[in-house]
Amino acid sequence: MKLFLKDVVQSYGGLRALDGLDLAVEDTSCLALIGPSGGGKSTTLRLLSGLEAPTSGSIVINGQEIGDDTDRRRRFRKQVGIVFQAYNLFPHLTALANVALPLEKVHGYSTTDAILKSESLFERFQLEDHMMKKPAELSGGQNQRVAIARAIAPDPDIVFLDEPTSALDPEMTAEVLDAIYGLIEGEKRIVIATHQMGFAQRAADTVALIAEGKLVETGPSKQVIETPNTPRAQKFLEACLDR
Amino acid sequence: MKLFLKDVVQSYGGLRALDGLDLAVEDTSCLALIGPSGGGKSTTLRLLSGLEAPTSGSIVINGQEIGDDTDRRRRFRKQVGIVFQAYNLFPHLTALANVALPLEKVHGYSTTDAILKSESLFERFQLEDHMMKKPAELSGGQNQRVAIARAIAPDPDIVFLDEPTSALDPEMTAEVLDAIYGLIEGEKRIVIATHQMGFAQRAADTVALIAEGKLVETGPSKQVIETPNTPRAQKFLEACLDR
Amino acid sequence: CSNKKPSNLLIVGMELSYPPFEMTDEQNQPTGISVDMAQALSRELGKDLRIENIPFAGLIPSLRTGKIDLIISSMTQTEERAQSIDFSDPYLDTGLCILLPKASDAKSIEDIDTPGTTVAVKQGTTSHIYANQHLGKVELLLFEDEAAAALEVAQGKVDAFIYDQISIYLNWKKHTETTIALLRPFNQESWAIGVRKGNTALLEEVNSFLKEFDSSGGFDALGDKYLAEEKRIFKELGYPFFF
Amino acid sequence: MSFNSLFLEPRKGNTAKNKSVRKAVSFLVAILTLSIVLFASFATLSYQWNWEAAFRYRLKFLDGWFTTLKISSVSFIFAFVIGSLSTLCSKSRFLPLKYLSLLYVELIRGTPLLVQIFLFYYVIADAANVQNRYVVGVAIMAIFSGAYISEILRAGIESVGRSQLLSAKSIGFTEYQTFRYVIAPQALRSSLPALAGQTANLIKDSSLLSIIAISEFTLNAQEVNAITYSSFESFFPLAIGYLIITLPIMRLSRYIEERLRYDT
Amino acid sequence: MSFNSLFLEPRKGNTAKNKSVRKAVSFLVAILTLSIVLFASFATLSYQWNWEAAFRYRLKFLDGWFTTLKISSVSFIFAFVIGSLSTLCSKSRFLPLKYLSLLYVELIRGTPLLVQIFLFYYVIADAANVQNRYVVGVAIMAIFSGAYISEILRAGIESVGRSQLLSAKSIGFTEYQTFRYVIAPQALRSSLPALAGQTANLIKDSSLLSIIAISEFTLNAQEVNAITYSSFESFFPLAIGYLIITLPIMRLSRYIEERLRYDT
Ligand SMILES: Nc1ncnc2c1ncn2[C@@H]1O[C@H](COP(=O)(O)OP(=O)(O)OP(=O)(O)O)[C@@H](O)[C@H]1O
Ligand SMILES: Nc1ncnc2c1ncn2[C@@H]1O[C@H](COP(=O)(O)OP(=O)(O)OP(=O)(O)O)[C@@H](O)[C@H]1O
Ligand SMILES: [Mg+2]
Ligand SMILES: [Mg+2]
Repeated sequence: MKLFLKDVVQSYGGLRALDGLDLAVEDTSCLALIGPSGGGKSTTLRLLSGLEAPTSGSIVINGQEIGDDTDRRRRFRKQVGIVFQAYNLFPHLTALANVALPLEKVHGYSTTDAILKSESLFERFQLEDHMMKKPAELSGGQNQRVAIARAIAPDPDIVFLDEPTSALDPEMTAEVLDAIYGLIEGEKRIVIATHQMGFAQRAADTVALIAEGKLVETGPSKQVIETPNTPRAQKFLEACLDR
Repeated sequence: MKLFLKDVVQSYGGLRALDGLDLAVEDTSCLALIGPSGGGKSTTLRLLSGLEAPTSGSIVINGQEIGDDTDRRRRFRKQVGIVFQAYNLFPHLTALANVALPLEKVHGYSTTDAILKSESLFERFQLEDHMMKKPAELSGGQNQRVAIARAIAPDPDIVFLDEPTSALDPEMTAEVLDAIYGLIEGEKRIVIATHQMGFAQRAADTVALIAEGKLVETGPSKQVIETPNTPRAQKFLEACLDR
Repeated sequence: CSNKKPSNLLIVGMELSYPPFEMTDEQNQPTGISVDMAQALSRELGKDLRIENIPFAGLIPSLRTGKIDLIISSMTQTEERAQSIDFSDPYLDTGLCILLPKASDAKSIEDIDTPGTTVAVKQGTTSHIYANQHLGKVELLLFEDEAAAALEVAQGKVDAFIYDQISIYLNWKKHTETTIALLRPFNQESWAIGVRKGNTALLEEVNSFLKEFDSSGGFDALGDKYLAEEKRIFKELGYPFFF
Repeated sequence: MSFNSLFLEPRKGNTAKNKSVRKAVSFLVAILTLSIVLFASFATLSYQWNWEAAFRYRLKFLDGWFTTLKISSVSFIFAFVIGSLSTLCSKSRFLPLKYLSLLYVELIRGTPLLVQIFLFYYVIADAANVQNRYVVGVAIMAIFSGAYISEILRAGIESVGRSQLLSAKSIGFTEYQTFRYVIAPQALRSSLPALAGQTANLIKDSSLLSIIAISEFTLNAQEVNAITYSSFESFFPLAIGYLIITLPIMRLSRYIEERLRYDT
Repeated sequence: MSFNSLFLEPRKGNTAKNKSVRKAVSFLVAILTLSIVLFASFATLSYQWNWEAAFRYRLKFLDGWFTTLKISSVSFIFAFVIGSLSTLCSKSRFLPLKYLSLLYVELIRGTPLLVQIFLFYYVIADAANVQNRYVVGVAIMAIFSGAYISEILRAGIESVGRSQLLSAKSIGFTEYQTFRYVIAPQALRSSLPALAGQTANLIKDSSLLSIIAISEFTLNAQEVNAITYSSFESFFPLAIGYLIITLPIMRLSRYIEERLRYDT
């Protein structure tokens, strides 16, 4: 996957969540966005996945401009899967329906196939017993797993994951890591925002550190995490418990 | 702090989130609850903090029964601080008001004092620029930091933290660790549910592993995390990325 | 209930929307023939007068529950009404007339009483009662608002509107281009003052007042004051006039 | 049985067996209280009841009742369609449409139905050469109620959080699908109480159609009242007749509301 | 200027300068459309206008208008109090109180105001020896509207998520504080559109008080109509008179709604 962001600005009211972000990645299977809280990771993911249009600047993925044009963004979104930091499941639907509904309505599965496919994912993430619960009745990690299942169920070309393991225990984190490897093997491409450096290093081949709405450093994951070049990156990674 | 849970059951509809939990901790400054997602950590915290009454069983903290009696639970809750896994900030109030309002209304601060105290906490957690935003306008980590500030602002005797660093970067996680040390020094007591074993080991002196609504293993944190005794605990901790 | 108010007060109920008998002037004060009558009566009885403006349907209940002492509201004496209240001696003779669309060739009430004809009446009035008893073949439409009934005739939506003489005349004047009026009454009826059953003392006082008022030319004076034009026109056309 | 066990609702989770007994007893107490007030009041009135006269006109009541039922149910369907369309227009980016919908909602909600009926029947319908008063009556009630429903639905739609819309976008839903599967079910759930209230209002407001001589329930009751001079004897059947229609609607709405409840 | 730039709402973030021009032009287009329909209809009617007669009775209109304003504003205050109390009772654990509130809401919402006015004025107020018809009128309107407001507030309260209540508990709020600082602001925000609608209804429904001889706006207009034989000439001022009261309320409600908007 080729990513190219040039002078991207995203303003919310007076605040510039992204303040001239430049990022060029030539070829990556899995890119990890790391950086301090409030730095702009989630905002970057929303722009890359075409959910929002940037206030200014250009975003090109695999040669395709994900710009101002609403229709192009909508077509692009059908090929991607997204896990939100706050999960954003539909509160009025059961966990199962949350996953099966898009399969049926957007990707043309028959109802039976949609449910079968969803069920196999629920099994994989050990959610068999919780399929019929509404999101408000699920634990934090269960919600997160449903969100991951919803995102990867339609076999999207690119998956955007916003802190997908923040509520998961080590066992389940390993399971998600496995799922990511599986996706990469299947020629899918992945962008993750994460605070877990160990997870970032294992999952991603490339890392980009974003702080205060700007790119601080980018490069191969091992290099950036273990031997960062810039002082800002060094300071950030010093505190890591799990490096 | 002395904790004593005997045969605690908590049912939601047909499901037993806690299925006869027994836990006795003689003396701890900081107890960490770990375990697989959906195991019952958040439920245990809700019971310990007096937010819910258990379906059956008895819960004693420092010799005080936190039982069926609504009034006793309410009195108890005034002395504790709670950080929810989903933050649960009030969406109609600014970040500042979320922290200052309980200080003013519950703990008798003057409006000025409440705001001053809140502001100093916002500074500590690097939120100075975000005090006037509503929760929906904050990043995941910013929300989490506001929730932590809200919980510790009134200097409660016991603080219950449900995965308080899940959305925080390493730098901020270290800051929260510092805050916890500060609380312990000030004779406060803490219970944390967490998936980050490194964090658990550094913050807590005692660890309890809860799975499928039952206690699996408990003991000093270093011992349980590094050399667990039971097979279930060994299996769970094997997968840790950051041990 | 009737002894709850000072005994030197005479409360008369009327619906102030029946010009020129009961209406209000530009200053929103009650005026009209019945109002003058009531004033003369109260002078005669040596009581203060209060006029209550009550919709026609509310008059009899008000009298029966003692909220008013008398009804002077162009009320026709009927057998049914006489079962609920007592009537004084009649003070005015009139009859029902017909308003027709311009194109109509009906000449009398008999021409109208044919199948398929729609006839408008004002609900609850003697026109309503007459139609119920004598017009068996027509389709009856009930109106609360006489202006609406007149409009229906003007727009050709109904075939006839039956109401008392003066109203038909005045409505015809409003729609001279679209309607014609048959102003010779086809039945005889008379108006009387309503008194609560059992209140025979007042009934006798009212009757003696009416006798004296008539013999002293009071009614003729009222006719000249309020109905000068109508009196003249009716005389020209050879129709009987009220007083 | 103690006072508590009879009159206090058991706490959540407490599966007291006499739950339905409690409910029944308490309900009876409530009804009794109300009845006593009414009876005491009537007792002081020394009113001469005359039920026979009212009973003679039972067919008239029935006729009116059915007319009201028919008119209001047909009106409701159209009102819902009009209301939905207006809500849609109010969300349109084509400004004249948006403002037309705004004007519609505000003018209709802001002015008396009486005036609207008059204007619509004697002016607009007359110009359009629609003569059937029942057709016009249904049209007016639909237009009138539609404005209220439009506002109710708008509020319902706006109560759906932005994160839900983002989520719908993220799974590739089209705007229609987002509406159908995300907005509509949540908006409907939150609009249900207001919708039920509006339906009850529609049924009762249809009584104003008597001004254009539609012989609906209220008009017929008032007619009986006018003929027999027995106000209360015609107003009690009136109240009960309306309750027979409105009560099931309100109960149904509460039931569905309960069924569709979910937490956010 | 192109069609698009005139009539299409600019996308979010687009800070087009001619925003207010667009709004004004589109609003005019909407108003014009409406006016044309009305004028065309009246043109076919060949109605003999008689504005002078109506104008002579301007004091009567004004009197009635003020009466309506006074009665409905006082009623609204009481209705809000009654509605809030009833909502509170409906959440009570003391079952007879709960069912009394339920009965109140359902009986009042389910039966016509006309019947209630009749019953209340001629029976209950009479028994209680309250003779002032304005006092009784205000009481009836407050009781009637209170039932609707109660249901609106109930729905608003129930729209506040369970997690909010847990959160309020966790910071040690008493039940009153939870209500005051958490439930009330959120419930009020979500009830606002329905409350505004109900207020408009209260103002318009107060016209039924004419049955107990309160000379309010509608009655006075109808009297002018009857006296001067000029229906439309009295109904237009009527519509405008009500709009003068209801429009600001609806606009204000939308404004506050916009101001209090927050995402969940
Ligand atoms: N309101 C509810 N209704 C039904 N089931 C519930 C409800 N709340 C919790 N549960 C279930 O109870 C079990 C324990 O949930 P709990 O939130 O305590 O887990 P947890 O250990 O905190 O998990 P996580 O690490 O994922 O947050 C889960 O299986 C969950 O689905
Ligand atoms: N809707 C909004 N309105 C105002 N400010 C916003 C809004 N959304 C985001 N922001 C601000 O933009 C900045 C970047 O937010 P973003 O969510 O991208 O951070 P992040 O890197 O994902 O942080 P975290 O690790 O805490 O999730 C933050 O300061 C945040 O407060
Ligand atoms: Mg984020
Ligand atoms: Mg949890």
